[in-house]
Order: sequence, then structure tokens, then C-alpha cells
Amino acid sequence: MSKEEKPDPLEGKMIRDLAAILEETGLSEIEIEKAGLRLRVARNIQMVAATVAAAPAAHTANAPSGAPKATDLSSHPGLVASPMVGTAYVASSPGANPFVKIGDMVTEGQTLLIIEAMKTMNQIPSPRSGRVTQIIISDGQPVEFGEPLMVVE
Amino acid sequence: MSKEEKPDPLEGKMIRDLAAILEETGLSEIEIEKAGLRLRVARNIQMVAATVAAAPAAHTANAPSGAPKATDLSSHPGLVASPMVGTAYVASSPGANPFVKIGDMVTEGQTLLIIEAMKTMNQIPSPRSGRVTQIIISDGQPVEFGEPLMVVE
Amino acid sequence: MFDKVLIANRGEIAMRVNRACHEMGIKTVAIHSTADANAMHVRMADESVCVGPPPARDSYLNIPAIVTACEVTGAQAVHPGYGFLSENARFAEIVGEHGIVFIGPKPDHIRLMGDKIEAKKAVKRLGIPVVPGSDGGVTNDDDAKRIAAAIGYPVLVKAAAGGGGRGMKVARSESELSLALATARSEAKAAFGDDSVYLEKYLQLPRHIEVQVLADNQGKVIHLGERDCSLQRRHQKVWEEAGSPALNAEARDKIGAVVTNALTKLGYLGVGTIEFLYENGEFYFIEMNTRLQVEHPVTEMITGIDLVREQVRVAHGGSIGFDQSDVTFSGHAIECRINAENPLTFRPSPGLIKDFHVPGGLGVRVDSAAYSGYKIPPYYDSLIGKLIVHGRNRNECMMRLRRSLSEFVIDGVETTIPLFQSLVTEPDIVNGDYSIHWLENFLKRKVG
Amino acid sequence: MFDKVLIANRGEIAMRVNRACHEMGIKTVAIHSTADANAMHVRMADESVCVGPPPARDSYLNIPAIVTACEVTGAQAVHPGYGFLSENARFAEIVGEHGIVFIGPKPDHIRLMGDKIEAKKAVKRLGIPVVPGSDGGVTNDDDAKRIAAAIGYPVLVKAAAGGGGRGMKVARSESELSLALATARSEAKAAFGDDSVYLEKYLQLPRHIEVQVLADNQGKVIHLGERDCSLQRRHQKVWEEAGSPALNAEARDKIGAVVTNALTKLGYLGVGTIEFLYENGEFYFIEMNTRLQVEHPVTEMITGIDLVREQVRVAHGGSIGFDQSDVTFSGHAIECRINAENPLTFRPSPGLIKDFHVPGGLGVRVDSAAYSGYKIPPYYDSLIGKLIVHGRNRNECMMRLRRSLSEFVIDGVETTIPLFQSLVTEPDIVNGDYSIHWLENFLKRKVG
Repeated sequence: MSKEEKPDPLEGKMIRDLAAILEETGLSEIEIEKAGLRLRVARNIQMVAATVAAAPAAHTANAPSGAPKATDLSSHPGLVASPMVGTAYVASSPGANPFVKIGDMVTEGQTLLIIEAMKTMNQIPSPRSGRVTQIIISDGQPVEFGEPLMVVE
Repeated sequence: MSKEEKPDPLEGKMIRDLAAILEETGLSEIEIEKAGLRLRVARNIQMVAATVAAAPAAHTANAPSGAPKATDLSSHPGLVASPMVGTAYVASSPGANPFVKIGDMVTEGQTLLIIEAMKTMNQIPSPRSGRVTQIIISDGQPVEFGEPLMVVE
Repeated sequence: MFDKVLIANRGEIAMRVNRACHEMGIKTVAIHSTADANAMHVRMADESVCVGPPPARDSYLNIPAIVTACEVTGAQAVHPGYGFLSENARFAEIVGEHGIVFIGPKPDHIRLMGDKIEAKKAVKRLGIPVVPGSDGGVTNDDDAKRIAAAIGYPVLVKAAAGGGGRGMKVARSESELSLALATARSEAKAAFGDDSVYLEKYLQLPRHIEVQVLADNQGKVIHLGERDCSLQRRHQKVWEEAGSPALNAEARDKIGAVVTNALTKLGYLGVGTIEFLYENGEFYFIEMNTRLQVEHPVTEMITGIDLVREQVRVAHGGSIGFDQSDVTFSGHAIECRINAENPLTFRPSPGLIKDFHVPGGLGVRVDSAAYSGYKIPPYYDSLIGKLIVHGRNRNECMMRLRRSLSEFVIDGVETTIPLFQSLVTEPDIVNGDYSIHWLENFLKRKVG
Repeated sequence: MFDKVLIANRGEIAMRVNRACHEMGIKTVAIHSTADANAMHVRMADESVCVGPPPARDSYLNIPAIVTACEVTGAQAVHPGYGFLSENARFAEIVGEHGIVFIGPKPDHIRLMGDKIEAKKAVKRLGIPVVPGSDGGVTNDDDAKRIAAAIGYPVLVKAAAGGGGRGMKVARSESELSLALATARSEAKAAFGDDSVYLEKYLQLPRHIEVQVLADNQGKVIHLGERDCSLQRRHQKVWEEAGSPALNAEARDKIGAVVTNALTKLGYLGVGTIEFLYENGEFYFIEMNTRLQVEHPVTEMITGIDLVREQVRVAHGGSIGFDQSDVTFSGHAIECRINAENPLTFRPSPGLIKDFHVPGGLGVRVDSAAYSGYKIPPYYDSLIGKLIVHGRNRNECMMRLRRSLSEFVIDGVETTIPLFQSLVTEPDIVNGDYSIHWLENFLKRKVG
């Protein structure tokens, strides 16, 4: 479910040129200001093992939501992926305690969260027993089919 | 200066399919007859080191004449290539003896053949002294710029 | 106008709708299965939602997922394309119940036209010609002769309980009728234990001609002329033309008036197509398609009217901004469906498209969601794209089609391009002289 | 009709001519330099001849090689495209002397229009408006006032011996004229040692508007309306429209009639373009191009007329098969020249095109000789292709252009696509409100 704010194409061009210089020189940051335009380009060299999805050849308008996320969890053995499109809720009602928190031990079949689809609240059970090590979604967030929700391992 | 007679596309398809089977099975020949159509496809397995030009990706209508010929002489050190577009003649007049024959020794500057362009007869001198080992063109043949004419080595 | 439309489809038609929406300033939401995460229709939309795994029943036919995708993205309307949920009346209803506009006809009309028997009865009442017949069993030869004379020979004698060609006899004149009746009755008795038969006009070499209509919710119905889709293989259209080589302006206006009158009476909304068999100057209703059709571009090419734009406009409640008299037909257009199939056996050929290069220049249009490096998934239809060519007359169009086909490069999968390269040189095709049986016969001659 | 035509050009225009010939059933011969052996125009032709090494003077400008290529292949006519030998009167003559038809105007007319001073005199005699001026030196202020009043203010006082802007002064009213004359005279005297000056109308924010004509050898001359090519950078057109946002039907008909009358008197043959500056409702002749132009497709899109087909037909001696009253202008078209250049600095960017994916759908045309894997050689111009978009009105056309640009993918080299993506959102461009200075000013603002 990706949206994009499109920058002015000429500025986009300039940003990409600067990014290339950044890459080439090994700098972590370039800032430039001219003719009413200020641009700052930075690269977080510390980021470890972050998968930056290569732009597909014909990509222009929209990053495919199926492309790997910044941190690709799709092959994580403890992944709980969304079985449906809908809106994720971490608690049974607004203000109530969340079903699970990071660090909780859960048993197979225990409700991890709720996904609302077509006015129906669907309880999403844990596919296995184990510890909740990551909660990826936030309360009220729309999710698509296959989207990573939590990690239980 | 390539021309192409285009076969019926469906037959072209069939030929290519048969060629693939030939390749796959290592056979040297396949003949098939059905519904008023007879097709024979053969592959000369004895042909040594013949460079078959790979079809360019977007090729459809015309084999580019710049593509390598069946035997690629373009990098032969003894090559005499045509310096112009025109019609090649191996003798000074019809019926006369040819300027050179295979096996002849020639000296640098000696006329090898004539190329007619715009009603003008252009004598083509040998670029080096040596022996004529190949005469590629035939009398009265149109040649393009860069086309192999002879080998003198 | 809508701010955001969800496109409940994939492939070239999702691209087509996306293009129309963007040209209207409407934001788009693509849906996709996990198999289509890298598809062009996903890349080109403003937003995308993965609605399920590869099988269509779990993704592109998954009504709850699609309705939820509308809700979570805030899409105000859904365009169903063709196929999938486009003629699912229940889907149209559910969408409407959720306050989302279905870009298509009213659910009742989808349902009516989906029932082939009811549809035939309904359009007959509305004045659309259907195949004439005895309207029930014929019990004696004198009745049969009277009815056959009214229908016109040849007539088909069909077992009422029939099927699969059994109990079917053709009578080409009154002298053949008694024998045909007797034979059909005895075959029917033997095959089905019931000797009742009925009569129907027998069409020998009909063409498939269909009329495109567009209707708004203020009672205006416009027709946009006909398309000739006679070149079919196993009831799948492969080549479509506008106009038909068999119709002139007078015949076009006449059937167009019949159709628009009928749909005005019906109160139809949106785009739709009435399909006919056409023989000896007469039209016979087959069915009505209550959606955009694959072959709609040939109509766009000769009328200059963007059918998807109009479809979205009338779905939003807008009125058609022109009258029947403003619709002009300019030149000729042909569409070839380029499928990932063996051009002789039509065996599907999914897989990686290594090189994809489309023809260009004057009068050439390609509608496709393919690109170099695209992997055609095995789960859906085999349509790679549509080559649509326009010329000032049919001859110019054919010449342009021929040169366009010679420029089209699709490497890595088998395609039907070689079939079309054969067709453009066939004298019958060049002359526009073909019926719905022509292509099957041609393929029999070619493949044996 | 000709059996075989040699195309003495390369790139997209060679493709364009090849397409037209093939659609007419004419065989084609491509010529190419060694650098272009794998070029698309070579692949698409029926035959090809390598005429020389990469430098254009030795290949595409090599008259003996090209004439010989016609002779050895048996081509009966030669199409010069644009650029290269297209406006070389001597080439047209030599071709004719060899019994080969030059697909273009008569050599005398090419020569006349190639001499800018003679051309201006000639068209003025033929009734085409030119920039009004004093037609010679002005020696006293009273004469100057009288002439300036006749021309209309503002007027430009120019040194007769001038150049580079020196000795040029603008007078916006009669009160400024004496000072302008004095200043120009003294500057001219100082710079050139000659104080004679002359007067010319000063155009402040003119548009570049040109009229397309087509003439046969039976004395019929037709105009196909105008193109607005005001968006230029260093006198290079980058964006062209038909019709001009500044003209209405009445103004179009009026200038069209002036131009066709003039060319009828001249006895012109073939296609040609009269270029004008346009300001405050008046046209001022710049020059005549005696050839097909890069931007001819926008005219084809709104008239439905294939200009190259007509060009070949009239070169063969055929008459134009329609009258001026048959020419109708339908909708609006825009062309963007997609160059292999940095979109800010316009530095050429030859090299390998790794991925080439063109936009498709209704109203979109791409004229290009590029493909995925094509290596743009550094020897020739930087034009990769032309994106031409048609809509029923200018707004639809602009929206379609916007979405088409978002679909266009050219990977591996820099292109001017980002420039056009900026332009389609600029209010002045959206409103059609620009002069020949607009683009340069825009680029100054962008780049600083």
C-alpha cells in the first residue's frame, strides 16, 4: 500500500545525480544550495544489511508493494503474515490492553491481533507457540495479503 | 546488400521448431510431409568453425548487412576491403584477362580490380605486396563500403 | 468526479483503466495477487494492495478482499475491467451496499443478461431481432410447413430435449422438410426418449457483428457503430474490425437505432455490447455483454471517443456530452490479440519475455502490460497485448497492420504473431470475406 | 508507383519513411555507415547498403556513394528525410541527372529558399508578410519618424554593418526615436566605422508558428494548418503543437490562404513549411523549409493525413487526392523530442540503452529507431525518439501527455524526459501562454 509524493522531475534528477556522487566518493552527506533551491543528500553508511530494493527496470510511478520492505522478513521462520486485506487492531477495543506485547510467550491458536475486513472482526491466531519478538504493525494500520504482522519464534 | 524472401510465417514457425528438434537430437536431417506441405530441414554437422551470426534481438525483416558474413574476414590481416560502394569488375573489359588470379604474387599499388561508381571506373590498388590467397567477389558484383574483396598476404 | 478509483483487474485492461483514470486526474488503486507483485498495472497505479495468493478465486475474484481494499484505501468507485467480477451482479450489489460506486451497469441488468434464456426473451420484447423459430414444439407436418415458410429456408429441425447435435436436421426447402422432421423425430426418440421437435432458422455462414452502446442515467443511449469479430477459434475472438466489411452506413444506422431504442426502454446504464449473428442482411441476437470488451479499442479508433473515460463519467452520474448525430466514423481499425500461445496449436506459453519491442508510428496503438523482463504467470489468461491499427480505409489499415506485425518483437515465449502474419496475406481476409467458420477451416488446412 | 525507394537517412526519420513505403507496397533500401550496421532502420528495410565510415561527410553526406547505392540496388527514387542532404539542391540535381526521382521539391526552389536574403525577397513578392522595415538606410530623423509610424512601435534601429547586438537600439515610441537613432549611429560608427542604420519592427514576445503545405505537379497546393514550435532552446525546437494555442480557425484559414496562394504562384512541389514569427495577430516570415520536418507528426495526428505517403505520391507525379475543403482539423496534438541529453545542461549522452519501454494506449504515438540494447553512436544527433500525443482538445492532450511521460522508460542514457515532466505541470504551458523566449527563461530559473 505504497503512495508517493512526486518531487519536481528536474529536482529528482539532481537528487539522483548527487546520490551517485555520494556513492562514488564514499561521502555520507552532500548539501547544495542554489537559485532558490536547497538540497541535502545523505546516506546512512551505518545501516547494516538493509535491503534496498533495486528499482525494477520499468518502474516509474509506484513502488510495488510486493517488493521487499526495508527489512525483508518474508522468509523469516517466525513470521506471522496477514491472511487477508483489512485493518489491523492490536487490542479488542480502543484503550484496552493489547492482545500481546513484545517478549510475551504465546501458545498456538492464541489471538495475536484482530483484522477488520468488511465490518467483520477476524481474530488472527498465533500459528505456533513461542515468544513474540517483533510487532511490525501498529494499531489501526491497513494491511494487505501477505504483509508481515508479527514475529513469533 | 541483403535481400530476404519471406516464408509464410506459420511455416517459418514450423521450420524453426524442426530446427530446434534437430539441434536437440543431434540428427542431421528431418523430412516431414503433411497436408500438402513438405518440409525438409538439414544441418551440416561437418561445417567447421562457420560463424552463424546470432539473430539480433529485434531483428525481424532484414539481416543487417553489417553482420558478420558466413566466414568472417573482417579481422583478417590480409583483407582488402572495398573503399566505396559500387560494382566490382575483375578485368579491365569484358572477356579480358583478370587483373589477378588466386596464387598470383602482387606488389603494393598494383591494380587488383576496378569498382565502378557513378560511371567512373576506380582502380583498386593492392595495399601491400604479397600473394593473392582469396578472391571473394565475382565479376560484376555490387559491393558496399567495407565489404571484403580479396585477401593478399 | 471521483478522487480515487480501485481497479479490480490485472493485465492490459488494468493498464487501460489506469490510463483513463490518470488522464482524468483520478488517483488509482491497483489490486494484485502475490504472483503479480511486479506487474506493470501495479507499478503504474498510485497505490496498490495485495489481495491474495495466485489463484484468481482467492485474489481477483475475492470479493471481501476487494471491497476491503476499497475501504482501506478510500477508493470511491471500483472498475471491474472485463472477465473476473465484471459481470457478477452480486459483486456490483455488495460494492453498492458499501457505498462504493460500481463502474458498470445496474445489477439487475447484469443479472438479466447473464441468463441467456431470459435475455433472449427480454431483448425480443424490446424489439431486438432474435433467431426466428417455432417458439415451442411442432407436432404435425402442416404446421411445420407453415412455420418454416414464415421463417424462411433453410430451417433447422431440433430435438426439444436435444444436445450435442443429435436429433438435428437441416431442411433446405419444403421438399426436404417432411423427411427432416421424420428423421429428427426418430433420432430424438431414440436418443432422448422424447420425439418432440421445434424449428429454427438455420444460419450457414454467419458473421459475428456486435454493436457498442453507451448510456447515461438521464435516459440518453448512444451507439458507437459495430465491430466484426467473426474471426474466432473455439468461440474465442482473435481479430476484430470496426467497421464490419459487410455493413454499410445505412445498415449500421438501422441496427444502431434498433439497439439504442431497446436499451432506452430498458433504462440501461454504462457501456454494453449487443452481439449478433449476421447473415444475408439480417441480424440475430446472440447475447449482451454488460461490460467493457477486449475489442473496445477498434471502436475508439474510428470514433475518437475514449470509452473508458465515458464509462467512468456516466458511472459518476455525468451525462453523455454528445448526441448520436455527433458520432462520426472515420477510417477503419483492426485489433489483433497477441497471445502467449503456440500459433498453430494454441498451447499456452507462459514464461519470461526476454525482449519486448512494440511497433510505432502513425495509426498504431498497443495496449499491453508486458515489458522486457516480465514473466507471464501461468495462473491467468494468455493475452500479452493488443495491436490496434487505424487507417483511412480498410486497405490502408491492412497494409499498416502488415508492417506493424513485422516490427513487433516478443522474444522468450511463443506468440500468435505468426498467425496474424499469415492472415494479412490471405485473400479472403484481404477482401473481408469471412464468416465465423473461416478461421477454424483455415487452421484445419494449415495444421491438417 | 515506385517499386523501390532508397532512404538516404538514419534514425527515426528513416524508420518513418520505411513505414510509409512498406504501407504503400514499396520495397526499401537503407543506407548506413559502419557505425549503424545494427541500427533499426537497417533491420527494417528490405535491403541495405553500407555507404561509408562513421563520419556523416563520408557516409550520409557522401553523394557519390548514395547515388551508386541507388544504381546498384535499382532504387527508382531517393527520400532524403530531414537534415543531411535533404536541402542540398546539388544532390537533388545529381540524383535527377542519374534518372532517379528526388522525393522533394525542385532543385531551384531548394536553392532559392536556402539563400535567406533571396528567400525573403521572393516570398515578399509572392505576398507573404515579412518583418516590416525601412528597406535600406535611414539618413534623417524626419524620414525615420515617418517610417517608424508606418511600421508601428516598438521599432529596432539597427546598424547596417552591424552584428552581435552592437549598434542595436529599441525605440518604444516616437519620443524615444531620436535618441535611439543617435545612439545607434554613434555605436555603429565606433564599432564598424559606418554610421548608416535602418529600421525594423521590433518583436518582443513572438511565437514561432509555421504552416505545413503540400503541393502536386498539377498546380494544386493545400495547407494542413499550423504548428506552434515556440518552445525552443538555442533555436532547437523541443516541443511542438498543432494547432497553436494562439490561433483560431479564422486566423488559420487566413494565413493558410496567403501561403497556398504564394506557393501556387511559385509552382512549388512536395511538402514544405513556411516558418513565421507571430505577435499581436500578425505573421512575419522567418524562412521556408523545403523538406519534411521533425515535427510533421503533430499535423498528421490532427488531419489524419500521412504526410510521407503524400510526399511520395506527388514525387511520383500523382495528384493530391483531396481538396482544401476536405482537410479537417480534429483535436490537438503535442510532440516532445526525447533526446539523449542531460535534461538540465543538454550535454549529449550517447551510449547503451539498457531498457527501452514506450508508452501505449489511446492517442499515443512513438516514432523512434531505438530499442533495448541499442547503442546510440556519438557521431550523429541525439534524438532518441518522438513522443506524439493526440487528444480531443488541448486539455485532454496535456493530460495524456503527462501520463505517457510517466510510462516512458529509457534506461542507460540521460534523456530529456524529466524536462517534459516539469513542463507539463507549468501553468504557462498548461495555459498555452508562451513565446520563443519562454523556455530559455524557464531553464535559467531552474539551473540558475
